[in-house]
Formats: sequence, C-alpha cells, structure tokens
Amino acid sequence: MEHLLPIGLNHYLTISAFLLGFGLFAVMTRKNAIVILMGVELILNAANINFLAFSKYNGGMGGVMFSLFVIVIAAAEAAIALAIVINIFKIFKSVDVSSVDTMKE
Amino acid sequence: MLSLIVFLPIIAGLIILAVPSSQKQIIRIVSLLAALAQGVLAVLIWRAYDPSLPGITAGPGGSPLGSFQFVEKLPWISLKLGGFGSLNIEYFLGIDGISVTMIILTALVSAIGVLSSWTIQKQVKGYFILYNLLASAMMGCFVALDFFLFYVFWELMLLPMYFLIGIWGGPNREYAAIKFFLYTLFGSVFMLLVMIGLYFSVIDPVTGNHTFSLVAMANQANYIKSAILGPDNAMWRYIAFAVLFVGFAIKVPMFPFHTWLPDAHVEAPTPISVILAGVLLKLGTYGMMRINFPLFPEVFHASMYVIGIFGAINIIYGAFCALAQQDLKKMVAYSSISHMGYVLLGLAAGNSEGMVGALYQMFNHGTITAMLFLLVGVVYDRAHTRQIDKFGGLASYMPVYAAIVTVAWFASLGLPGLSGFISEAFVFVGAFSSVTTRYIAMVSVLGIVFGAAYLLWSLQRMFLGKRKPDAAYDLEIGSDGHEHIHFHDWKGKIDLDARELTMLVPLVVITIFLGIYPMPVLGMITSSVNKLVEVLSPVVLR
Amino acid sequence: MIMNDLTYTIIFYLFAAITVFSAAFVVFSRNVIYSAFSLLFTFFGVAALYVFLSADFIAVTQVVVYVGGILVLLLFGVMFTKGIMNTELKSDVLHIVPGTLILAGIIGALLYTFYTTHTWMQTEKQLHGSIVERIGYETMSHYVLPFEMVSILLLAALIGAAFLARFDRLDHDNNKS
Amino acid sequence: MHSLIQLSIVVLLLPLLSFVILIFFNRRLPRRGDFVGVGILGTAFALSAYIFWSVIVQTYDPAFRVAWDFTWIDLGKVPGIGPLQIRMGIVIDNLTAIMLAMVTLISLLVHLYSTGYMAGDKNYGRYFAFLGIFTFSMLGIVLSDNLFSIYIFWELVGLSSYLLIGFFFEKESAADAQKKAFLANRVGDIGMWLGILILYSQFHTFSFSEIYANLAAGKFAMSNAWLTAAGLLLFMGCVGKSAQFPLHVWLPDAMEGPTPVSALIHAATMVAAGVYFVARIFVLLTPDALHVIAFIGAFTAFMAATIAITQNDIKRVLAYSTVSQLGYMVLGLGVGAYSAALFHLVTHAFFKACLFLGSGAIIHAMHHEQDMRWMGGLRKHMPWTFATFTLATLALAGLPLTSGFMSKDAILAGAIGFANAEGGGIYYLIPVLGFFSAMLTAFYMGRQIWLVFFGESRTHLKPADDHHSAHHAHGAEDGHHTAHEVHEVSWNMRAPLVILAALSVFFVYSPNPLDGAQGWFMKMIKTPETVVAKYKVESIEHSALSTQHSALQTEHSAHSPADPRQAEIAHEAHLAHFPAIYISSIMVVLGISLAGIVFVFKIIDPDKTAEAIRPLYLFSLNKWYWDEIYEATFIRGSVLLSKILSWFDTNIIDGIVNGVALVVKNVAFANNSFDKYVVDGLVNFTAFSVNTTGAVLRKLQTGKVQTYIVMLLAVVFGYFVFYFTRLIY
Repeated sequence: MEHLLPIGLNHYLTISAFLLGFGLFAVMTRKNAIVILMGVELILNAANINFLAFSKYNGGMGGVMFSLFVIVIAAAEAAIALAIVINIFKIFKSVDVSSVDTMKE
Repeated sequence: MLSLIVFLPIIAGLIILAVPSSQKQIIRIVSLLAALAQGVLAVLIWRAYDPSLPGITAGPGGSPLGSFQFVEKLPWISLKLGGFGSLNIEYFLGIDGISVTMIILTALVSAIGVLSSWTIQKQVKGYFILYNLLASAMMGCFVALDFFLFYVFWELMLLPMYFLIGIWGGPNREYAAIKFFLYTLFGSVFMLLVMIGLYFSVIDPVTGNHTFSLVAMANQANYIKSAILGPDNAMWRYIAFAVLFVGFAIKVPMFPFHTWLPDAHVEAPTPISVILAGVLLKLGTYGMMRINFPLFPEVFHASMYVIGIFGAINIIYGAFCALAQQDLKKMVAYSSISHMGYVLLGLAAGNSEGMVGALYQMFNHGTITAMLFLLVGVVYDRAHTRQIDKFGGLASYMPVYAAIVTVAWFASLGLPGLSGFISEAFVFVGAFSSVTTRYIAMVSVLGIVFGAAYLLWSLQRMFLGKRKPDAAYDLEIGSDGHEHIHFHDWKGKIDLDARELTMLVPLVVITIFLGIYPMPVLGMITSSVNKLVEVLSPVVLR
Repeated sequence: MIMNDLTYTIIFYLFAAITVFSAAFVVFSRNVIYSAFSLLFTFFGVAALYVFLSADFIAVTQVVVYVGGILVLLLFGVMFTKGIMNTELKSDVLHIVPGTLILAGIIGALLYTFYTTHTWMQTEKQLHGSIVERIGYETMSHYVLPFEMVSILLLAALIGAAFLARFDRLDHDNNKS
Repeated sequence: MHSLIQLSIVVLLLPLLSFVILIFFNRRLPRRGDFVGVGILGTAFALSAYIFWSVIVQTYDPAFRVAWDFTWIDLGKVPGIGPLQIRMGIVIDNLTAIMLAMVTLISLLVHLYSTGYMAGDKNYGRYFAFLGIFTFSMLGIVLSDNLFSIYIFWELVGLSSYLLIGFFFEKESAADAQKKAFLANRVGDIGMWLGILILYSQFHTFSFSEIYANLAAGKFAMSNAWLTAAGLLLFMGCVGKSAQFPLHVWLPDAMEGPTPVSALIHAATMVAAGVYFVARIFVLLTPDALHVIAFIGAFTAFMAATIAITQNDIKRVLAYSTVSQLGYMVLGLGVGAYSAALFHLVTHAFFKACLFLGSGAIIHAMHHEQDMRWMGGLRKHMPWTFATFTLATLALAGLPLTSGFMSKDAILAGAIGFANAEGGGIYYLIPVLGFFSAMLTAFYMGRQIWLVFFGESRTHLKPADDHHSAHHAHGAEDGHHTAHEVHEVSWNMRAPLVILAALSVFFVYSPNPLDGAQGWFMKMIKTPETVVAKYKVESIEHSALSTQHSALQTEHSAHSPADPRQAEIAHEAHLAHFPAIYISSIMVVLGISLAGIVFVFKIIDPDKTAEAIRPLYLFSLNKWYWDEIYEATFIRGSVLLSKILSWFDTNIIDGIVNGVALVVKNVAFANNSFDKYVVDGLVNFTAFSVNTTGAVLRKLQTGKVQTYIVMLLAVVFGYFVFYFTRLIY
C-alpha cells in the first residue's frame, strides 16, 4: 500500500495506459463511427497525460507545448472526422463502419 | 569517324522506331539514307586511308597510332574485381588494310541490301530496325580493336540475324534460324573463354594493366610468360587456337561446320542472304586474320597444313555439293562454301600472295555472291520457285537478266577479266609457292573445273535451250508476233526493273573494274598483309 | 502543494478513478449517448490530472476545447446521424474476443514496462506552480513556427470540415447517385 | 615506248572497242552495226599489216624483238622476296608479227563473210560483238610477254568460244557443245595453271624472258622431274585449246556454232593458239616432255584422220581434219621441228579457214543442209566455191605446189630426223603415224570433194524425217529444195574464199615449191635455243650427242643451237628432207587415188567395205567412242560423286549435327522432366502454399478498417512480447 504513495510518474503512466487500452479497444471493436472517434480522443488524452507527466518530472517545457499542439490537432481531427462520418452516413445511410467495406476484395 | 559509320544505322533504327509503322515508305527511305550515308563515309575513309601504314601490331612506342588509322580509344568499362585486379575494357576502334576493304564492302552490301529489302511487306518497321542493328553490328566487328568490343558486336550480330531469318524467312525458317543461332553461339562461347584467358595473359605495355586490346595481344612480347596463354603454356595455346579457330570456322563456314549455311540461305529472304553471304561469312576469315593467327603465330605455323586441307575440302566438296543441287539458291550457297575454301587455302599458305589473294577473295566473294543471290531473288520473285529444272530458255525472253547472270556466273567461276579470277589466282599462287600447302593447292585446282561445271550446267538448264514443259512460266505470242514470257501472278516488269538494275549494275561494274585493275583494293591491303605475314612467320615461309 | 500528502493522494486517486472508469464506460457502454456523456467525465478527469501535473493552462484548454468543442461536436454528430433515443443507438460490437485479449495484453504490457522500468529520466527541478507565461513565452519564441503551422492546419481543417459536411453537395451527390 | 608497241596496243584494243560498241548499241545502229565490226577489223588489219611489213620485210632479222611492260599489280615489300610486282607487257618478234597479221586478216575476212552468212539473224549485232571480243583475246595471247596475261587471254578466248559456239543457244545441242568446250578447255587450263604455278613458285615472276633467264642460270631449285612436269602441264593448256588427244572431244561438237565462227576460232586461230603457246614455252620443255608431246601429237593426228574418214557431216569432217592437222603441229613441236610446226600453223590457218568458209557457203546455199550424203553436183552451181574449196583441199592434202605441202613436209622431215636422232626404235612410230595420216587426209578430203561437188544432186534421197528434224533444228523455211535452187553466194562471202585460197599457194611463202626452208617464213622463225639443257637427265645418247656436237657445229652454221640434242635433230631433219618429200607425196597420191578408186570409179563399193570391216567402221564412225567413254567415266562419275557427296552432306554431316542436337535435346528433356517434377514441383508447391495462404489471408482483408487495426495491434503486442522475452533472457 505504501508504494501507492507518494504519487509518482508511474501513477500517471498507468492511467494513460488504461486510457490508451480503452481507446484502442473502442477503435477495434465498436462499429459506431462516433464511438470510434471517442476512442481516438481517449488515445489522444492518454498521450497527453504521458507528455505532461514526463515534462513535469524532468522539468522541460517540450511536453507541455506538445500536449497543447496535440489538443489542437485533436480538435481539427474531430472536426474532419465528424464531417467524414456525416458523409458516410449520407452515402451509406449508416455510421456502421463495418458496413463501409467497399475495399473488401 | 568510325563511331559514326558504326552507329549511323542504329541511329536510323531509332528514328524508325519513332516512325509509325504504317509509314512504310518513310521507314524504307530512312534506312536507305542511312545506308547511303554509310557508303559516303566509307568512300571518305577509303580516300583518306593511307596505304603505307601497316596496322596489325602497334606502331612505334606501342601506341596504335602510327600503325592503325582513324583510331578512337576511350576507357569504356573499368571494374575493380578485387582479387582479379581490374577489368579494363576499352572502346577502341581503328582500321588497317585488313579492315578497310571489309568496311567498304560492308557499306556497299548493306546499302544494296536495303534496296533489295524494298519488296519486304511484312512488319516493315521491325524488319528495318533489326536490319539497321545488324548493319551496325557488322560494321562494328570490322572496326573493333578491343577483343571485348569485338565480341560484343559479334554477339550483337546474332540476334537480328536470328529474327530476320526466323520471322521473314521461308517455310522452314524456324529450323534454319535456330540452327544458325546455335551453331554461331556454340562458336562464340568458346571465343569468350579464350578471350578471358587472353585478357589475363596479356599486359598492355603502355598502361601495364591487363588489356583486351587486340593490338597489344598481337605482339608476343606483351604476353606474361607463365600466364595461362603465355608462351610457356604451349598446350593451352594450342587448345585456345583450335577453339578460337572453330569459333571462326563456323562462321566461314568450314567443312564440318557448314551445314547451317545452306539452310539459312534457302530460308532467308533475299536481302538477308545477300548480307549473310556478302559480309557475315567474311567475319569468320577476318577474325582469323585479325585475331586467331596473329595471336598464336607459332600455332598457326604448326597448323597451316590442316587449315589448307580443310580449305581444299571446302573448295572441292562445296563444288560437288553445288553440282548436285536442284534448288538454285542452295547451289549458290554451296558455291559460296566452295569460294570461302579459297580464302582458307590462301590463309593457310601463310605468305603474302596467298594472304592477299584470300583478302581480295573475301572482297570479291562479297560482291559476286551478293550479285548471285540478288539474281536468284529476281527469278524467285517472278516465278516463286528456285528449282533449276523449272526454267529453260530464259535468255531469249529476259536478255538483260541473262546478260547480268552470265557476267555474275562467270565472275563466280573465276573468269579472267572479272575480279574473282585475280583473287583465286593469287590464292593458288601463294598456296603453291608455300611448301607446306603445295600439294593441297595442286588438288584444289580441280575446284576450278567443277566450279565451272556446276555454274555452266545451271546456266544452261535455266537460260539456254527452250522452255521446259513443266516450266514455271508460260509463253504467249505478243502483239509484235514474238514470243513473250508470262509469269503467274507477277505484275511487274518481266525483265529487270529499275530498282533491280540499280542494285546489280554497280556490282557488275565493280566486278569488271577490279578484275581489270585490282590495285585500288590491293594497294590498300598489301602493306598490312605483308606486316601480317611478318608477324606470323619469324622464319620465311618458303 | 498546499494540501498535505494524504488528501493530495486521495484526490488524485479519486480523479484517477473517475477518469479510468468513465473511460471504460465510454468504451463498454452500448449506448452512444451514454458513452458520449461519460466521455465528458473522462475529459474532466483528465483535465484534473493535468492540474495535478501542474499544467493548469493545459487543463483549462482541455476543458474548453474538448468539453466545449469536441464533445459538443460529437454529440452533434450523434444527433445528425441518429434519432436521439432510438434503439439503433445500441451499436453492437465486432471481434470482441481479440479486442479484449489485445486490450488486456497491451495494458498488461504497458504496465509491465512501466513497472519494470526504474530509471525514468527524472530530474530534481520539476515543474511547479503555474506555467502559463512560460507557455506563452515558449509559444512566441521557441515554438512559433509549429504554432503557426498548427493554426493554419486548424483553419484548413475547419474549412475542410465545413466543406465536407455541406448538405446541398450531399443532396447533389444523392441526385447524382 | 617503241612505235610498233604503240601500234600493237592499238591493234589489241580496237576489237575490244568494237565489242563494247556493238554489245551496247547494236540495236541503235543501222544494220545492227556490222559495219562497225568490219571497219574496226579492217583498221586493225591495216595496222598489223604495217607491223608485219616493218618487222618481216624491213628489218629482215630472225632475232628481232621489242618488248614493253608495266606494273600491273604491286605487292609491296613481300617478306622473303622483297619488292614483288606483277608486270604485264607486250613483246613483238617475228612470230608475233606474223600471227598478228594472220589473226587480224582471217578475222577481218570472217567478219566480212559473216555479213552475208549471218544476215537476218535475230542476234546479228551480238554476233559481231562476240567476234570482236574473240579477236581481242586472241591478239592478247599473241602479244603477251608473260604467262599470267597469256593465261588470262587464254581463258578469254575460251569464253568467246563458249559464247560463239552457243550462239544458237535455243538448240540444246549447241548449249551442250558450248558447255563441253568450256569445260574441256578448263581441264586443260588447270594443267597450264599448275605449270605456271610451278615456274612462279621458283622465280616469283611470270615473264617469259625472266623465267628463261633464271632457268638458263640454273636457278630452278626443284628436281628436274618438276621441270618436265611444268613443261607437260603447260602443254596441257595446249592439249585443251588445240584439241589434242585426251581433250579433243570438244572440237567436233563445237561445229554447232555458226560456220564462220568455226572457220575463225575452231580452225584458224584459237585452236592454233595452243600450238603458238607451246612454241612460246618451247625452250623450257625438257626432252622427256618433248617426247610425250610428240607422241600425243602423232596419235592425235592419226586418230582424228581415221575418224574423219567416216563422218558424213561436212563440218565434222573438217573438224576432225583440223584436229589431225593440229596433231601435226604438236608433233612438229615435239620432234623439235619448231619453225616447221609454226609454218604449218600459218598455212593451215589459211587453207582450213578457206575450207570452212567454203563449207559455210555450201551449207548456206543448201539451206542449212550439212550432211554430205545428200549433197553432190554443186560443182556446176557454185564454181567459185568449188575452185577455192578444191585448192584448199589440195593444200590440206599436201599436194606439191601448195603451202600445205611445204609445211607438212617440213614437219615430217623433222619427225624422221627426230626418230633418227633419238636412235630409232619406238620413235619411228611418230613419222610412220604422220605419213599414214597424211594418206588418210588425202583420202577423206578426196571423198569430201567428190561427195559434195561431183556426181548428181542427192537431195531427194534424203529421208523425210531427217528433213523435219533438220528443219526444226535449223529453222529453214522449205524442206524440199533440189540442186537447181542452189546458187552461188554473194560477193562478200566469195571474196574471203578467193583471198584465202590465194594464200594457200606455195609462192606466198617460199620461192621453191619443194622446200619451205628457203622461204622467208622458215628464215624468220628459227628454233630458239633451249634453256633447260643443263637440267637434262644425263643418259647415254645425250652424252654421245654432246660428243658429236662439235662436228655438227661446222656443218650447220645456218642455225647452230648450243644444245647438242637440238643440233642433232636439226641435222637429221635436214638429211631427211628429201626422203620426207618423196614419201609424203607418194602417200598423198596414194590417198587421193584411193579416194578416186572408191568414190569416182566405184571399183570398191564403200558400203560393202564398211560392211566388211564393220567393227572398224563403227569404231571410226563413233569417233573411237571417246564421248561415250568420257560420258561413262568422268561426267557420270562426277555427277554421281556429287550426288553421293550431297547425300553425305544432307544425311551424314547434317545428320550428325541434328543427332548432336537430338542428344542435347534429350538431355534437355531429361533435365526438363527433373525440372518439371522436382524443381518445378517445389515451385508449384510454393505457389500452391502461397495460394492457399493467400486464400486464407484473403479472408482477413475484410475491408473493415477495424479488422486491420486488430491485426496491427496484435502484431504490436506480439512485438511487445518478443521484446520483453528478449529483455528477460
């Protein structure tokens, strides 16, 4: 129990690992494009947590700045992705990505 | 200059590549122009050639200049082979008395070949591209002074020939083409081995590296004594000589290796036969004079007798086989085997008269046999058959054709006043003067009679007398009351038309002129031949 | 840090739990709306963690951008694509087994890595207190070019998104198709 | 350059000019340009007549000789020899001058004659062109000063003879004859060529004078047998060209050519070229060679005479008599009667040309009827022809007061002398054969004269089928012509007959009808001194001769060659002069009277006689079966051999090649099956497995992005595992 405290780098990394895992799981398994997007957001957050954690524990600004950019990118990504999703919906009349398999051989 | 004359046809081929294949006339004209330009260059070279320079071996200071002419020498391929040292291949062109006549011959024959290809209708584009490739390769073989370069051109020649026979040939063309290809390939493979061996045995005196330069190889001082083909390894030198000789003899073609020739000729279209007999066969003997003999003089010395015997066999055997042929073209093919036998005999003599005779015979055989095959093609175009017995009495109906045929036939049987005689005469003079080949010469003189026999017999059967009952043409009484000849499905002129005359008349003129005054050609070759004889024989061959 | 360690730790664990569980809910819930909303909690939790990581500005940005932007966007997306409360929102899953295996595997692997790796490059001087002005400073000096690029990217992305999501074009497409 | 040389060059080139003009432009010129030929030959004759006059008449010198030569081929500095050049040149001596005049004169007359004889032929112009090139090459032979150019012109006369024999090439017989002639000549030529080669290989020159100088200097390195061989091989050229015994078969067939051509080429000039050539090389002929030559000549003379007896074709009789007379000349040279042989050459040229042209006139008048059996009684219709023909016949038979008498007598005298000098024995065969053939000659010429000119016309006796065959062969218009249709020929055919007949009378050559040796000819043409004396195989008689030599010197200051053998022969020939006259005259009278007995007075019926000695008759009628023998042996033989070799070529050699190819192919097949079942099997298996795996993996490509992501992550996880395991161990 005492290794749970004091709060160290590993705690944050653990959390980010969980987020990453969940995000990946969502991306892997869910058919709904929206949920997949959410998973992607989770993954990005996991990454952000790592950035910030490391930059805190070795006192550099790089991680911070990068997480900032990541957030911006995430915003852009979300916008584009949603637009795409909407188009997919318009064309396939569903957001079920498993129905979008025209690449199938 | 030489590069230009070599690669001009290839350039023409590239241009043709750009021409749409429907534009047959343009394609033909382009190749014709290329051939004519080549001819012009050949004439320029002939005019600018200095007959006093000997060639064969390097001039003073080991540099080819001062001995060869129009020399172009650039490093081409230079590979570091680690343990083997380095592989230095040069782009090394140059001519001497032996090559210059062949260059002129090649230019002449390929120009005439283009004219005679005018009637080719099938895949004209591909045909002329291959044809130009062939022309370049032939020319390259004659001017290359680097063994490797020579070999490249030599092999480059096979390919278009194979296709030209195999695609545009007669009914049995694939067989003939394969036969030709395999035969020649067989020879050239051994040539490759010998070439490598020579490379590692020869040191260029100037650079000190190994070299493929034939000029360096022709000087025995440049050999490493202990090398594989160095002076110490007599046995290997003998083997190399034999192997190389076989390689060239196949091209000549020499007696046991000659059977590809009749098939190839019978199947090949007329222009290809012309090229084949006019130039390609010469490459064999040229290779002997340029490579085989000067590089292994002592082996040549030891084997003159054998070469002479093979020459005699060629002469008489070819004549007899020609006597038995029913197919006119096959007869001409065997006749050219017989005539190349004279070349071999002259070379075997090993003295100046014989060598001059051989070289001059190469030139004359080129022009005369080209003429013969063109004439065969003329009659084949009209009658679609070459069976000698399917004619008769043509002389009455095709006087011009008959006249030119008579000239060609008599030139071929060595009538004095026509160029063939002088070369044969010199061959015999040389062969008889050389003690080694004296008796061989006495035997092969019989070839003169049998040569006359088959030629005159075919002349009589085709041109004299009256129309045979089963002849390949009809007779009809013309408006003027005279009998006229009529070939089935032949719309053109019955007697020679303008194109055929433009092909034939120059050859006739050359044949007659060189028969009366041979010096224009002999003057160029004598110094080189004398030099060659010196190289070949430290002791005088008498 | 004003608070003493214990409260600090408790609060940390609280937010950590919020984050992780809501994230799990996001992933595992069948209802898109639910997951969307639980994603909101996740974001909050993450923002809180940012604060713990003394990146308060980032935390704020996180809240503003994600909660105020992306999440709303997602909800819009949900609403565009589905009727809100209809049953189809229960989006089913595919290859759940490999998914779970890999999930477990990856999480396990990562944790294993973290906990077997003892030598993180930790330095004595860590970030403390607010770093806002340092961020501004860095942005304008050191990271100005990435910053500009990112802003241009963002602009382009927004324009593109707007363009992609236009309706008339889609109708047009439909008429076409 | 000597002016005569220049003139002779012009003479040489003029006929060539005529050839070139006529071969190209005869259709453009009026009368097909025959006047060009005649005119040019007239000029040539005028010039050579001038040469003759200035050589023989002005400079009356047996040793006259001018020469000129130029470098034809320059072989540069040949290793082992040094500078080597092949020179062509012209030599003019008495013999040349005489031959020059003779050739151009006869050629001119034949040209003139042909304007009548060949009129209306469809290749009229070409005919004159061929005559031109023949004259050119004949003059070339006459003028050459070296073996090489003689060989060249030698073959060129062969060519022109080929062209002219086959002038009516639509006739298969003509085509056969021309081929036969050319090939027979070729056989002779290769012998000649080998002889030339032997001499060249020793001295590296072709020029007569240099070769003789070297020989005289004893530079001939090979054995004396080679020298004899060289002489005999060179003589082979003469055998072919002059139709001597082994190769005589072509000359009678050559009569397929137009009759003027027979007169020019196959009677007067070309066939005589062989004799001329032997005379040129006379000095290098060793005694052994000369013996062979003498026997060949004698045998030829005899054999041809026997054949001529029974021939019915008027031209064939003349042809065989030509062979026989040439045999005389060769015999004369063989026995060393040099000038006599050449004398006979010239005289024979004139009267034989006269005979041929006369027969041509007859054939022309008889509408191409050549068979004497259907002639007869032409005396009345063709007086000119009759007169000239008879005169020439007498000359040929060798009756006194004719040129033939003098020359033939000189030869026979030489033969007797030779036999005596060589010590008798077998050598007497030569004069005996000579005299016997003289008798035969008289006999068959008498027969011919009788059959053709006397008696009544026998045209109607001719069987009909012969008619048709004859007309199809000759394309005459009407078959049935009786003698009164026959009329004398026109002036341009008559004039040559008269001139030639006039030239076969004795006083042209010698004031004394009995002794040609007193004539200008024998005075101008002296036996040259042999250059091979020192190569002689020493034998008893020669050593004996050399002892007698000094004694002979005094007796024959007229011509005293240093070679004792020649001296001996000349001496004996001189002694044998009058015996020869008597015997030959007796023989001639005998022959003519025999002919009279048989054909005029019919005391002996020729047919009965023929029946009585049928085998001999057939033997002679079939020309000793030489053609059949050659046909059976050489021609069949070589054709058969050619067939065999060609079979060998296509089946054995090519068979071997194809066999090798087959073996290679089978190896290739074996290799191929290995390839197919093992190597290829592996390949196919790989392909198969790849295929199946692909089929399996294809399932993976669902087009669902998430599937891919699953795989991706699985791989990533796998990497994790791998990495950590490696980290652990």
